[in-house]
Amino acid sequence: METIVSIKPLLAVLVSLLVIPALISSSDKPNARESWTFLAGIITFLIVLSMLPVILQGKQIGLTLFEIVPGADIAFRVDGLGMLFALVASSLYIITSIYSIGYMRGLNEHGQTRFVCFFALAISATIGAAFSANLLTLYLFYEILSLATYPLVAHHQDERSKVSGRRYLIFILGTSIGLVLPAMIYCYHLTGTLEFSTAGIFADQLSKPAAIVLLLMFVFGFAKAGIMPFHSWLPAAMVAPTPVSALLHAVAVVKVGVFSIVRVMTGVFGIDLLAKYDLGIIVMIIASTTILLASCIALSQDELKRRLAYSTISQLSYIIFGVALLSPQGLLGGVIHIAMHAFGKITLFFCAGAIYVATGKKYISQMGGLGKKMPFTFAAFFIGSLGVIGLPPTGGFYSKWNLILGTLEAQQSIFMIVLLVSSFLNAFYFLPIVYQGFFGKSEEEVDGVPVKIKEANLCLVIPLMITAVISIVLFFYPTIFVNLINVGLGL
Amino acid sequence: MDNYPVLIVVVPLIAALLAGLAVWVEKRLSYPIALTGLALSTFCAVKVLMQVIATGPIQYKIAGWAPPMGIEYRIDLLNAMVLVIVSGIACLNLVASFESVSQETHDRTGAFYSIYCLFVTGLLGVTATGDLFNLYVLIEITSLSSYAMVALGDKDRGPLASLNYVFIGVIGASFYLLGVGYLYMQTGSLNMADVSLILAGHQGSSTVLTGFILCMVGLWIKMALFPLHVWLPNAYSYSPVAFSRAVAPLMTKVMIYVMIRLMITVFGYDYIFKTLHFSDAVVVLASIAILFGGVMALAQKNLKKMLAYIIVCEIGYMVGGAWMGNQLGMTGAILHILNDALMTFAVFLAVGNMVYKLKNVDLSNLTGIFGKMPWTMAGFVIAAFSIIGVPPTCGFFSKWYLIMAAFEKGAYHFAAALIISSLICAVLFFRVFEICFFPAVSPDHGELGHGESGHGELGHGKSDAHSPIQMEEAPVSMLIVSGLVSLSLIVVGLFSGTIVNTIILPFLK
Amino acid sequence: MYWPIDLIVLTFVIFCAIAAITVKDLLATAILFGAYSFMMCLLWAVMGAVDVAFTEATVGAGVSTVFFVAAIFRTSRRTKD
Amino acid sequence: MTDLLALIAAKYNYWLYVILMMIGLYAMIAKNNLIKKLVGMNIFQTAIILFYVSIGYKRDATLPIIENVHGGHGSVIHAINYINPLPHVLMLTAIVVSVATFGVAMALAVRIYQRYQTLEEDELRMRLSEK
Amino acid sequence: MLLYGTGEFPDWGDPYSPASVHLSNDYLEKAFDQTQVPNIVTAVLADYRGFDTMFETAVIFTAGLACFLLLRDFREKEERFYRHTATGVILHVKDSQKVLLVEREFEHMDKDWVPSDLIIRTVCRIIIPFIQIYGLYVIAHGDFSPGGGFQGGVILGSSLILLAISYNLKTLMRRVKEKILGIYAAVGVLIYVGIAVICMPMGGNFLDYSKLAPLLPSDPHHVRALGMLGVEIGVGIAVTAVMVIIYVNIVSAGRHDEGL
Repeated sequence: METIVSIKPLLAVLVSLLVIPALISSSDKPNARESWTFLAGIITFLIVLSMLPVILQGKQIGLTLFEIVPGADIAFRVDGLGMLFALVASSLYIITSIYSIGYMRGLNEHGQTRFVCFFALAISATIGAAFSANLLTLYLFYEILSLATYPLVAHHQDERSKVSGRRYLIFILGTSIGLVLPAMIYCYHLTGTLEFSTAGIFADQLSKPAAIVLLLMFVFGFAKAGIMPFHSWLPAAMVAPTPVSALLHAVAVVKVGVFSIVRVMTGVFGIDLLAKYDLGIIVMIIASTTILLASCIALSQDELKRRLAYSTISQLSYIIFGVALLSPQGLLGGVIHIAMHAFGKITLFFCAGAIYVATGKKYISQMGGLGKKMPFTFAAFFIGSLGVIGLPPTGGFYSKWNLILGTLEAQQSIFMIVLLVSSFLNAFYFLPIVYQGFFGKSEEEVDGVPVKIKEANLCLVIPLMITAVISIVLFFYPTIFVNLINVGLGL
Repeated sequence: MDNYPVLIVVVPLIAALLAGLAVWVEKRLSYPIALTGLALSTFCAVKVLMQVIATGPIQYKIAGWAPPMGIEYRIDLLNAMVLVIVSGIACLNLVASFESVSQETHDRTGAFYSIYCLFVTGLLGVTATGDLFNLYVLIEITSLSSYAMVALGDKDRGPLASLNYVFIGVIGASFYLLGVGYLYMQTGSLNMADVSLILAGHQGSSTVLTGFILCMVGLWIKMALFPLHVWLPNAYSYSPVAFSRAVAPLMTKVMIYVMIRLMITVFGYDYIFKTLHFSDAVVVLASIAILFGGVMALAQKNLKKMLAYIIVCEIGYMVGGAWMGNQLGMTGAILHILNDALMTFAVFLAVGNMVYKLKNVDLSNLTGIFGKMPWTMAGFVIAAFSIIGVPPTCGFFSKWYLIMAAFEKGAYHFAAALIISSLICAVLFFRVFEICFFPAVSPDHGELGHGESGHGELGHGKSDAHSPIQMEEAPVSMLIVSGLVSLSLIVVGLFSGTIVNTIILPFLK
Repeated sequence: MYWPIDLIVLTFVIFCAIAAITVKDLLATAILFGAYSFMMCLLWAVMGAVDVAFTEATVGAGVSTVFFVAAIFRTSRRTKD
Repeated sequence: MTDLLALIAAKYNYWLYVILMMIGLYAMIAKNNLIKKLVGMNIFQTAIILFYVSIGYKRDATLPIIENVHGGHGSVIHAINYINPLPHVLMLTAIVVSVATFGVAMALAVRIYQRYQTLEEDELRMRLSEK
Repeated sequence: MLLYGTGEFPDWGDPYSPASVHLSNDYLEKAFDQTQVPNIVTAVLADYRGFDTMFETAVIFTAGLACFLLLRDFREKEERFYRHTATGVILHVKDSQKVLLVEREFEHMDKDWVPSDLIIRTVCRIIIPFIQIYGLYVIAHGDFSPGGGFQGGVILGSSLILLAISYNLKTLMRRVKEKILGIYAAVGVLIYVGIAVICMPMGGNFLDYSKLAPLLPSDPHHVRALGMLGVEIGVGIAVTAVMVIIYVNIVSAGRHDEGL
């Protein structure tokens, strides 16, 4: 698989980094600022897009920046997997930036400049993580992302955000320094390299117990993936403004965590090694417990965003689960779920934000009858929840379907049950909201009088419509992603 | 003109004397004199480094006597690097500390500059010299000047801290002197190279062993390795900022350099790691030092004290690395000399600016200064990340080497200590950030303080023009320096591979 | 060099040292300390280190004792041990 | 036993310097009064100086000052007849350093006394704690 | 442990112990021919290891500077005592602002003033010059007999201190201004460093006296001796000044007005 040296990956990372000075200098002219953000988003997306055909031809794009230690330098390499992730992230970045304009202005939050700056930083870190060629680079961007997200999580600067910001840091930094770093250095110590390769970097230095320990260190270490018991930062982080929760905590941050785990399993250990020591089963058990528990907890949450957060946790574990199946179908389903879930879940978050902006309501129990007020929002919410549950006609179905096939393929039919059960759970905690929204009675509503439509402002509604539509489209045309995954994992 | 090696040391000395004259003749002259002196010596140091990289070690016979009769300077890659670090940091610090000095030592600034130059002279001489006794004399110059400057700081605690420092410092220096005496007794020479030649003959001798232990203990006292660290926190936290900014990065690092120099050049690997068998014990000691420093730092209420304890913990890193007994460890230790000097300097610069504004840097006193002094905090945050060991700042990479070394040696306790300590540092600094980020009163001036924090290169006055509290930043000279140093942290981090390949590995070969 | 003299001087040195750190009056300490350094310098003279002895005589027995007295004049001669 | 005596006789002033050093160290650690500590410090240093001088000593040799200066340069000099000068040189420097340190320490003591009106460590600690 | 270390020492005074064989012989045998200085200690001190000595002087300078920094304060004392020279009436001025009209009839005096003893004064007046001459001799003659810049300097300094003790501090300070002392201290070291530095443009290494030959009106053999002499003088000046500075600052706690 030949590699083309090109500066594009670097550019993709730098664009949103370089826009930050512009943002700051135009901090007192909001429109200029937002247009800068928007521009950055577009350019990033275009650059990523421009690399797409090359990748689809099964080539790779590589770029080495600094040589730190032999075998572990700061380098980019774009392959199918990274491409997929970068594509999702950058495209959603544009949409979110529109959305956040509406949101932030709608609530006229303070410190918007800081907000957009760190948003841009986080995005560039995400892209960097997607394109990183070895574990060191991945770790680097992972850390930058964690640090850049802190001020976003603690945006409100009140007691609550302080507490949750602290928890966020303790979980993320603690695990990454305490578990990932030593694991990574130990790998380097054993093999002398950290380059990702589909064959894995361990020839045969690794005994089974050591492999288990390392794998667990990685899986738990990338706590952004929200594997239990390192999940509780995510609900806490929901105090952040909704765009943050939407893009970062449904797409960028958490997916970076998952993405890192996928990378490690496929690129560092390699499918064969995992299969040889059948480590997949361990990860699967962990993942499926997370799936079930998180879904159950989600049922009991009344605050909408927290419920979404818990569902996110369980959905993330689907991805890991899929990869852990180690069967082509499973891999396909898992990885593509990155994209599918991203679109579905971001729609849901957008809706939550829109409802909050329009009516100031956070709790599900208050949302009776809102559907009549805000039909578009709730329609989108419906579609999004379908996507997350995994029912046609949404992309979510595609990934779930592949996962189930994967379980059959790997003769793990017990776990199929897990999937089905959790899907039911998902249905249980999403559909009632929609039902209430459309058919339930809200307190201020009087019989007979038709409720007049009072949507949130356009900047909020349009993005969520778009994402909803996309997640439907993905049901019919998942091919691009499929191809990307196939070239990425050499399936 | 091949006199650069000695000029590095002599120019600051002359500057010190002239500044001392200026105290009596024309007070205002002493600052520029000192500044030019240090700048010149930095220039010489850089020249020497270039030359050494180009054409191998330089040997300079003072008074033209061939060693071992006379004293010689032997500059190889290692101490060329340290020379550049020391002179550069000293010079930058002088640039930064014009205001704060005149703020802290009112009517005797001239004398302060003079003694500061003497201090730097001592450090440079220690680094450059190739003669055991000359080393002792220069250590004494350094110590004397630092006693004086420590005492100048806090009106109440300063003198007391300084006097304790005197006692312990004298014990340390005397132990070193005694060790040199034992060596001299066995070898009859004082020149490092010569001694090491002769020592090759007396591996098992108890006298040499005693001398070795004495030298090491003396140096450990001077560098405040864990059980012998008691003097350091008070001495550093009660001294005037302009001085603690210089002493915190330089003093301990230079002592570590001396230790490495003795280990490699004088006694040699074989003696230490083959003949003697307590290197593991030292590594254990180092790990204890790391943990202890971290824990003590957690307990502190005052920012300067906290940093002082962090220095104790950093010393543990380097000693452990040096005694690991493998090339990786030594590489890590040497790289960490550079990185730690830089990052400690950066952090203390930031603290200096805070002190300049707030006088008292108890943690409780720092609420919401992200808004007031964004530049400063930008520098502070980057330095903090580097100390925690977040890539791509340089702290990460030396830690990387050290942990690698620990794995290779199988000294897992050391690796664990490193990891834990960086966790502790993370907790520490994020506690500080929290205090600084969350405003005490109005919820509206955390503004762009954190705005730069993630990426120091863009601090911006305009950035929080719309925040109600206008920023009250330290003087520009301080800001520029701290910005520069913080950037250098990242740059050095990214190029640490090159540094290792061009300077450290060739030296260790 | 006759070892009796040497021995006597040595004993004196140790005696002075111990006395200097045990007496309860700092002024006495100062004087004993001067005596101590003088004995020391005698010892060195015996060992043939004339320069060192000379220096010690001027410094140890002379100037530092004066500093000592001066400091005591400025502080107090009281001590607990 | 006899050989032990011989050992002691051969090295007695090395032993002496150790004893002195211990005295000094004891004073620096155990004494309560700062000035006493200073005295201990000086004893400590002189002990080391004594050690060096003893290194330099040679039996039946004379001072390191060349006689018959006017015997012209040709006159050969037998090192065996002269005491080793190098330790003396070092010790001159050491003495100077010690007196310098002593002076500074004294100045510090005066400063402390000005501030706290006492030189006893425990009292100082009391003052600090009550503030 | 130290005793354990002594275990393997060569016997005390053994002329063949490595310490006294390896290097010292070179010094002993070559020094005189190379430097024309019979006192080998001085030769080694000021020439072979002149670099050490330079820094040793720097240490002294540092000490003086340190004492100045630590103790000196320029504030006026609040309360002053004046004594009417004619009658001997002592009056006590509480605040420093007030100035006496007829300064010359009163003399500013110490709090614990005692009529000083005539004998001491006269004796000191007599012996101080001799002490000073002796100090100068020691400095100048360091090459041939024990002694040298440092010892001589100390002696000179102590003579001045003696002056202060026998009369009182103000007498000394009237004779020797603080400014002068400070300048001397610096200049003394500068002489040393200067001599050392001059050698470099003369084509030699740092401190290489032999290269000074063209500058000095004497046969090249004695150049080194002369160089050392110059150096010693520098040391002497510096040490003298610093000793006095330290003493004055300590005894008067930095006020320079009263004290022993």
